[in-house]
Amino acid sequence: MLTIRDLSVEIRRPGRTVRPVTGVDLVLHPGETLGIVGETGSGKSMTGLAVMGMLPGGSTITGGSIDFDGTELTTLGPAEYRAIRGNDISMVFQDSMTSLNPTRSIGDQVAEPLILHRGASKREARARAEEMLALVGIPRPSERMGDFPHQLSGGMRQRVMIAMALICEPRVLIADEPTTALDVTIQAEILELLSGLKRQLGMAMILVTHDMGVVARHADRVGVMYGGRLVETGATADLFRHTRHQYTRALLSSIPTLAQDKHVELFSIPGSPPDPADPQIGCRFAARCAAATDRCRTETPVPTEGPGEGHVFSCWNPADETTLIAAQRRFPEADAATAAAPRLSVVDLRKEHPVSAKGLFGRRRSVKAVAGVSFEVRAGEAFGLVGESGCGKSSLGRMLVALDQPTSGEVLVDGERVSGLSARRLGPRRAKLQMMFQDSHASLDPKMRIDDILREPLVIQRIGTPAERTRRAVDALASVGLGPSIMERYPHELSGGQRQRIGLARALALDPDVLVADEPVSALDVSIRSQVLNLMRTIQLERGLSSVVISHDLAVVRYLVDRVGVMYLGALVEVGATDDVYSRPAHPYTAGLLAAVPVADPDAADDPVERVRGELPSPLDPPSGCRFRTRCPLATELCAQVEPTLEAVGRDHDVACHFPLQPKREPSRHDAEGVRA
Amino acid sequence: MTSARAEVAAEELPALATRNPISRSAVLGALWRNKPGMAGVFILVGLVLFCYLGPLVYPTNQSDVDLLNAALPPGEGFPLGTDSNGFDVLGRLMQGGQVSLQIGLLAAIFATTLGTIYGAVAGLVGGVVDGIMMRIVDVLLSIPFLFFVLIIAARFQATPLTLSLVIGGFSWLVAARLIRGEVLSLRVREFVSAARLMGASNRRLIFTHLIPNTFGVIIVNLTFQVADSIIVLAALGYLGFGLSYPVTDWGSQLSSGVSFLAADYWWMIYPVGACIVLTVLALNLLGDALRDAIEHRTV
Amino acid sequence: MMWFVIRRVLVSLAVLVGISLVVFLLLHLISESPGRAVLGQQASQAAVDAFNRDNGYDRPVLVQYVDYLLQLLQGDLGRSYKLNEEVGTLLLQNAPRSAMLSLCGLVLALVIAIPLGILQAVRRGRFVDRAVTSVSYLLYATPSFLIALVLIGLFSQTIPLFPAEASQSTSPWVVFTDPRAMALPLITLATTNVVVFAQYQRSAALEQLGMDYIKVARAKGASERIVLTRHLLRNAITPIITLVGVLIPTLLAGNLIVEAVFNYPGLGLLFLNSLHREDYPVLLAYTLIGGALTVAGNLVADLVVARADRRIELGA
Amino acid sequence: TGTSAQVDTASYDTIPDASSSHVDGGVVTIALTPGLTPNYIYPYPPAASGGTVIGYDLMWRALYRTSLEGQPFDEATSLAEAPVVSDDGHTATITLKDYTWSNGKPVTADDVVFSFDLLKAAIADSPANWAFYTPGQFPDGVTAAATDAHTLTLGFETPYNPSYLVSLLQLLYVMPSADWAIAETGGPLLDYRDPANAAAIYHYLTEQSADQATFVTNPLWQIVNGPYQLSAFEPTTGSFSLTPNKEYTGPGDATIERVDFKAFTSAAAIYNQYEAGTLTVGRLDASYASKIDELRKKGYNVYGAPSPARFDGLVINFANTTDNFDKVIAQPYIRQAMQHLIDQPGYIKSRGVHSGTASENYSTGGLNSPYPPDFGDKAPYPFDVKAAEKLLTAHGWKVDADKGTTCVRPGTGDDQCGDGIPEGQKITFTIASANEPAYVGARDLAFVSQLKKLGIEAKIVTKSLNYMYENYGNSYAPDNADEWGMQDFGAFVQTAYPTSNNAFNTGGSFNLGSYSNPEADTLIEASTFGSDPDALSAEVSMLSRDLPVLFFPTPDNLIVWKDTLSGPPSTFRSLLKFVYSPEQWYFTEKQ
Ligand SMILES: Nc1ncnc2c1ncn2[C@@H]1O[C@H](COP(=O)(O)OP(=O)(O)OP(=O)(O)O)[C@@H](O)[C@H]1O
Ligand SMILES: Nc1ncnc2c1ncn2[C@@H]1O[C@H](COP(=O)(O)OP(=O)(O)OP(=O)(O)O)[C@@H](O)[C@H]1O
Ligand SMILES: [Mg+2]
Ligand SMILES: [Mg+2]
Repeated sequence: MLTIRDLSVEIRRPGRTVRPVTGVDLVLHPGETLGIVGETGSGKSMTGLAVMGMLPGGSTITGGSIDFDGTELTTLGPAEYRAIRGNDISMVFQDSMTSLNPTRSIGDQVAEPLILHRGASKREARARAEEMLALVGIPRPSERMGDFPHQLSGGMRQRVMIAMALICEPRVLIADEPTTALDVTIQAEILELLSGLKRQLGMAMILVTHDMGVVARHADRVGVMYGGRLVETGATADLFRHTRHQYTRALLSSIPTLAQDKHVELFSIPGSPPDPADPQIGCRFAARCAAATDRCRTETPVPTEGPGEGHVFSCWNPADETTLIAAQRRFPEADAATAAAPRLSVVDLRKEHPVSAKGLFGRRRSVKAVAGVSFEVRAGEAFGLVGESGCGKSSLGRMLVALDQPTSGEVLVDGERVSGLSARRLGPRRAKLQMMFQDSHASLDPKMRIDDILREPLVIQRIGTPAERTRRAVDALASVGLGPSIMERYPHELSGGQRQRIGLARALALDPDVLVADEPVSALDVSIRSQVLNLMRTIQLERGLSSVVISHDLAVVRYLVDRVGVMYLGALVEVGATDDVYSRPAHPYTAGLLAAVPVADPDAADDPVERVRGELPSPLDPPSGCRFRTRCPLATELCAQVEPTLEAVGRDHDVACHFPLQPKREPSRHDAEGVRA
Repeated sequence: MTSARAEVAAEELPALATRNPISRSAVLGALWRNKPGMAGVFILVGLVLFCYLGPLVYPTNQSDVDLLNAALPPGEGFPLGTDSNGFDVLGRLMQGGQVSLQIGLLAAIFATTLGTIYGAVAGLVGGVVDGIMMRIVDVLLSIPFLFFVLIIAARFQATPLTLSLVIGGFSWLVAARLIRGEVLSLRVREFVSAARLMGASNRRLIFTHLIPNTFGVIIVNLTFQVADSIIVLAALGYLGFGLSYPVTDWGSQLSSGVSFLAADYWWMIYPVGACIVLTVLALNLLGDALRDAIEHRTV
Repeated sequence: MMWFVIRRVLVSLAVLVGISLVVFLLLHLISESPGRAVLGQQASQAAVDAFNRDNGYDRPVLVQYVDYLLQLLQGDLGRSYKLNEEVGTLLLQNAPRSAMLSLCGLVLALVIAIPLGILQAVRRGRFVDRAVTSVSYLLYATPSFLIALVLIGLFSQTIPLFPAEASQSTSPWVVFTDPRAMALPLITLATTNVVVFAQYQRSAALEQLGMDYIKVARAKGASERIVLTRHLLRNAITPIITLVGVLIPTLLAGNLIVEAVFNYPGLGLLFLNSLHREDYPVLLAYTLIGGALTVAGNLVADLVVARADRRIELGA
Repeated sequence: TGTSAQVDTASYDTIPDASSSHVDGGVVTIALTPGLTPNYIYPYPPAASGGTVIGYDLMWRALYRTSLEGQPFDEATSLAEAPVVSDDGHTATITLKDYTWSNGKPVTADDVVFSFDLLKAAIADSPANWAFYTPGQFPDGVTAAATDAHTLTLGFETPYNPSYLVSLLQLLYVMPSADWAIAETGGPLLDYRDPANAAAIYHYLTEQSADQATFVTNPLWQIVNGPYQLSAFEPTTGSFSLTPNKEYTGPGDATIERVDFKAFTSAAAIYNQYEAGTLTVGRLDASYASKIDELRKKGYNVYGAPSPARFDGLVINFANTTDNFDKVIAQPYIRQAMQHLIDQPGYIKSRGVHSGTASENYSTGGLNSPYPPDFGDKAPYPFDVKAAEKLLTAHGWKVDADKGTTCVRPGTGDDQCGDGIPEGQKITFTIASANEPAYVGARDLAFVSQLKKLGIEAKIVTKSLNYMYENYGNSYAPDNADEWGMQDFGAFVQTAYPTSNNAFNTGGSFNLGSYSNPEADTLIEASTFGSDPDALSAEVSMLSRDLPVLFFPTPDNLIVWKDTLSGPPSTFRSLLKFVYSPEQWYFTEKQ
């Protein structure tokens, strides 16, 4: 249906020419889903935009052809192209916030393609738009037609985008990262919706994503892109099982999975992706490939037939079998739970963020970001916090290190209260609580050199002489695997992974007892992410500090922590040993979250029954009783009235649910301390 | 264990080093490549040389009124003619230029300093204090600035210093808002949280983290402020509230020229007009170029 | 929406009170003895003191301020003794002409600037854009009185097309009834404003053009015309509305200068003449009105924008 | 192209004779001077209104009317015959002519007494209510009584010089006692001779005059004794129209249908109207002097001359103690040296100052005065830098243009600096200069620049007239005496009898610079209260030599009127002093 042959795109910018796409061959058959995966900057979006004829200004198609059902698209005139766009070929973009016109109602926006292409009257178009909104799962579409984009949640907006793309029943849909900005639970729903609609409307789909798990589950065939080239393509199962290209194999190896062996170091691809402006000689991956030979560096690999049908790869030294790259190292076994006394205790912690009152004399309302959370972390233990976006993880994390003051409740470190104290009263205890931030860019002062950044904690705490401080900075760098040569640079001169390591080194400079890491790797690309994860784990084990890892990525949390807490709308719904919680989730929410995680394995069972449905309620007025009841398949009247408390369902495994998926242990003990003892 | 990892990291270095050159020279580099910006720099340098070195090359008597040679059109001995007091217009341009540039710069420095401190304090302290401080700015911003300056300039004798203070005293508001905005966005940045985590005091936050990071904005604002001050100064002069003998500035020169509009004494109007336009133009070009350069760098 | 409006109005009122305080303090600062100012140089000190006492100018500043506020609330802006007239009447007499001139200049500027700015954004980096930008830079650097003087030189002296002076008629409609006499003032006002608005419109449009919803509209197969008119325009124009509100002090100042250059009998000229007469009640009343206009303008602009752009409501 | 070359004074020094052709009707449009927009109607504006009165003396005539033809007053248009002063000078008897009010009632001696009493009431309210008032002088110590309907007797505690008396009575506007002696609208006639009643009447009338919107409709203001009544007034601009008073019996036929006075905001605006030919009569700003020929071609007559009884003086502050300025300036030779530095012919010629439209003047009496100084046209201290320098060096100063001139020989001897001037004393002071008209700033600047050449450092501060009026005058603002050394607010404009009473006598209420000289006091006393007709000349001569102020040239007033408008030349000459007589004008052809 859509055949791309040897497509190359060039973008001319003053002083440099970027080649984001080089010699890409792709075929899309009717009714199939073609997944395109690759790291950031690999040219996925450019390929999609080239098909749409919407390349950014200054870019030209320098070679190849795009054949859509017999029509050559690369040479099509603007008017004819417009007739195809939005009609025969549609596109869904990643960012649903800016992809909708803020000043027009969603009804108008969904109806627009019909008016443009089918000459439909306004009335007809709106009627059809309403049907379409219903089809993409927007409840009460007739009421929603007049809404403006800002009144919808992220998931809803993405649905509107889909309705808009599908209203003319196109034959090809290009979905460019349609779910990247969304929570796993919603991501699963949207992807499911897309697959369903695709079947229903009989169209073909190109699904662009950087998530191997997503393609594994949703694509019929997969194309892997690297540095502007398509390096491997084939049927999903075949490609995953008989991975040939060294890059694909490295990529798959570096993704932590829910079934990952925690004691084995993750594989990580060294270096960073190529600059699309650099001249392209040989295999683009050669610089980072362990198997690279001289030939790889000089000769561009030619496409080669792989084992399965339509499996093509471009690699001089293909990997021979399916096995992933063997991990080099095992982590030493930690001597589990020697210290009995908890180092960090959190007692009924609450945080409310006031928001401006609605109405003039209205009550000042507040977002209940954290609503009564209690847990403990022992010395040397790593504790994880997971949950959907907005459930209060970061708010909690900031209170743990006394960056924010709790509304009520307290945080104790070694039995001493650290919350609710002014910076002065906190004194030297301040240094014992450190944090690693999510955004490596924002967490380093752009005007400071690395050496100053690393010395700053010591300066502030008046530790050591200048010479000692420099020595300690060098040591800190070494401990995160960086050489001293980096000291004279500014943060923007470092890669994301390096910056994140500096952030970690700085947090460690004061030798903290407690380290909170808020989304430490979620801003990093897959290949870099594994480097940082490995490092964090090493440090944790070496230093024996108590750490709290916050992430919405369940696999990351599982890899890093011993115990995990699942948060929902400000409350802890399940706490327990990681393996226990992951293998035998007791809360329906935990189970749903786990079910929604896309696994980079085409054979993994997909159990849609357990998924969490619907949207997160507003934390301004959370539901009464059990907060999860509005989305829970098991909810009854009881759940609306009585708020469940944490009760044990196993050794070191508590859940707050009236109808846990695991049998409760009798007698129920609220006291987690007691349970573990 | 550290050595192996250090190697891995070291591999990443070369590629990245070329990608993002360092800060100050990067800004200057970007400025250098910005043609209009460089034009601005050249015009400015030219004007400064004209005003400050010009009198050495082309000395004129700017203190003795010459009744017989008043209001002469350009010609022998007076390349740009003379003004109504018989002062050589070309020489007067140089003298007035010095004063205009000095007042512009002084007013801008005054406004920017005041605005920066005010904005930084409001932004960092936040809460009610910020609310009150910013409402004050709102109030002052709502009052037509020129009206205020005129009333004050009419009431008190104008000297270069008072003019700078008056102009500066009313133009710090924009700077204050700008810096406050910057500080507001900076103070929730994670590096500020990180510094807090280490136990940094508010003072340290302001001086080592917040102010240096607003420096680009401050410089850009300063450049525009100089331009604006020169325009306001010219307007004041034009409306008759400029400086008086023996001091002069471009606006006052223009003002005295304008009273001879009916008599067609163009040389008293256009050359000094051109000087004002060129200066402001150059400063705006430079400011825009600096802003572009600074924004590019932080991307 | 209603609460948003009410809250916004209350904030505006607070700012207004602030303005009145500043203006009052300024009045106090620059003319310590109203009696002397009013009665003149020959009046005896006793007469001056009596005048101050009779009019309450010897009471504490705060009391006087409260009095002043109460007077303002009754619409009493004070009296210009120099002109033997209530200040309110004076302002009212002159306001229509100034308002007409300003509004026409503003509308003219917007009508030119909005399409121009959008055209520039669409043709970014091309000849039109560069040419307009260059001219804008030049004009932006030119004080408005200089623009006016050059216009007079060109179109009144070199090629005598228009008179060098604005119409002296007292009718507010002269802009329409005597366009020839009002051409130069209008062109001056429009030119200075077009420069600001067009460049602002350009960057506002550029920002919007970079948004994904424009990409989406194109992906729907919409033609450029539809993209611009149906999608871009409304989003790109709201910043201009806000800008107009924010720029009111500048517009008033521009008006003042244009009225001064072209000797157009409006508020600006009244202000300048009062300045020379040191007629402080008039000066400060107009300053106060200017502040109030700004506050009102910002309020209206915000409300209009809030209507156009529904997101604002959430942010409030 | 510099079009504005110098102007030849001779080109505008004549007025054409009255034309013999005469047509009835037509409207005369007169340009009001920019900045002087009328906003008050009661003939004596209270100080607080600072107002300019509408229609000058066209609606309410004063007892005597100013003449510019060398007479003490204009016989023809005055309401009374010349006063007959008793031998002891303590009484004057005045006989009124037969004039009527516009409502038909006769103008009587009571009306004059009424006017006199209201003037007293105004002054009792605040001395500032009458600009010409000096405590202890007219109307203090003066009584007015009506002997019969047509005879008025004035009594004086101290006799006044008869010429001075007439000039004072030129300021006494006669008002209708039979209609205005009320304290509320429709109220009963009050006995204005009772000061309390007079005060009430005064307050009522001034209050009525504060309501600009009712100037035309208020019946009070329609009762006039002059040739015109107000028919339209536009408060916004100050433009107004007058129509003839049918009952007026003075000279002139008032064939002009209507007189429109049009307000302007700039000299340029007025000039444009001449260009357009829409103005009948008006002034021409000196900056347009080069356009005189052009105006003639457009059908205008132009006449110019210095305003009578005016002199342009740089007021000296003898009480400024900053840097011993009072001691320095007290030395006559210093003042003489400074006067030598004022290049009057140069200022007149210079295109930067007067472009030729001014006349040299070195006396307080003004130009072409009936009371000329004894040195005639010969300047006592003409422009002469050498002479100035010599004066200084001869008195013990070391002249040094760069470092400043200093006193090297202190002492009181003839060749020494003078009393109170120490060795090393420099001469520094501040000149406050009015911000308009432009020639004021230009001439001050030129003067300062000359001073500098002799090492005298003067600093100019530009101030608005109002500021100077309010702050720079030792008689009413003594606290500011150290703030200014000299001030130039433009011109001294005096009554028809230009005595320096008030201005230069010790303790004079308008003696801004605290000038004090016993000889001057004696002479002023003589000219004011004596009966010697030559006393004033003596006073003028002495003052002009002693330099209580420094003298600048006096600018010429330029009058422009359509050459189709004619009338007695004196009625055009009187425009120099803003005295209008449109009732005596007529058009020579149909308009
Ligand atoms: N307008 C542009 N000008 C210059 N270079 C561009 C432009 N747009 C994209 N590029 C470059 O082209 C390359 C490919 O970009 P593309 O957006 O296709 O990547 P992608 O695979 O979609 O990445 P991501 O996962 O981040 O969306 C990138 O290196 C990018 O920097
Ligand atoms: N400063 C604040 N003011 C008001 N509301 C806030 C503030 N900070 C957080 N919130 C709200 O509190 C809730 C919890 O926020 P928090 O950032 O803790 O969530 P999170 O779990 O970290 O989400 P994410 O995964 O998106 O980072 C959210 O609804 C958020 O909008
Ligand atoms: Mg992309
Ligand atoms: Mg978070």
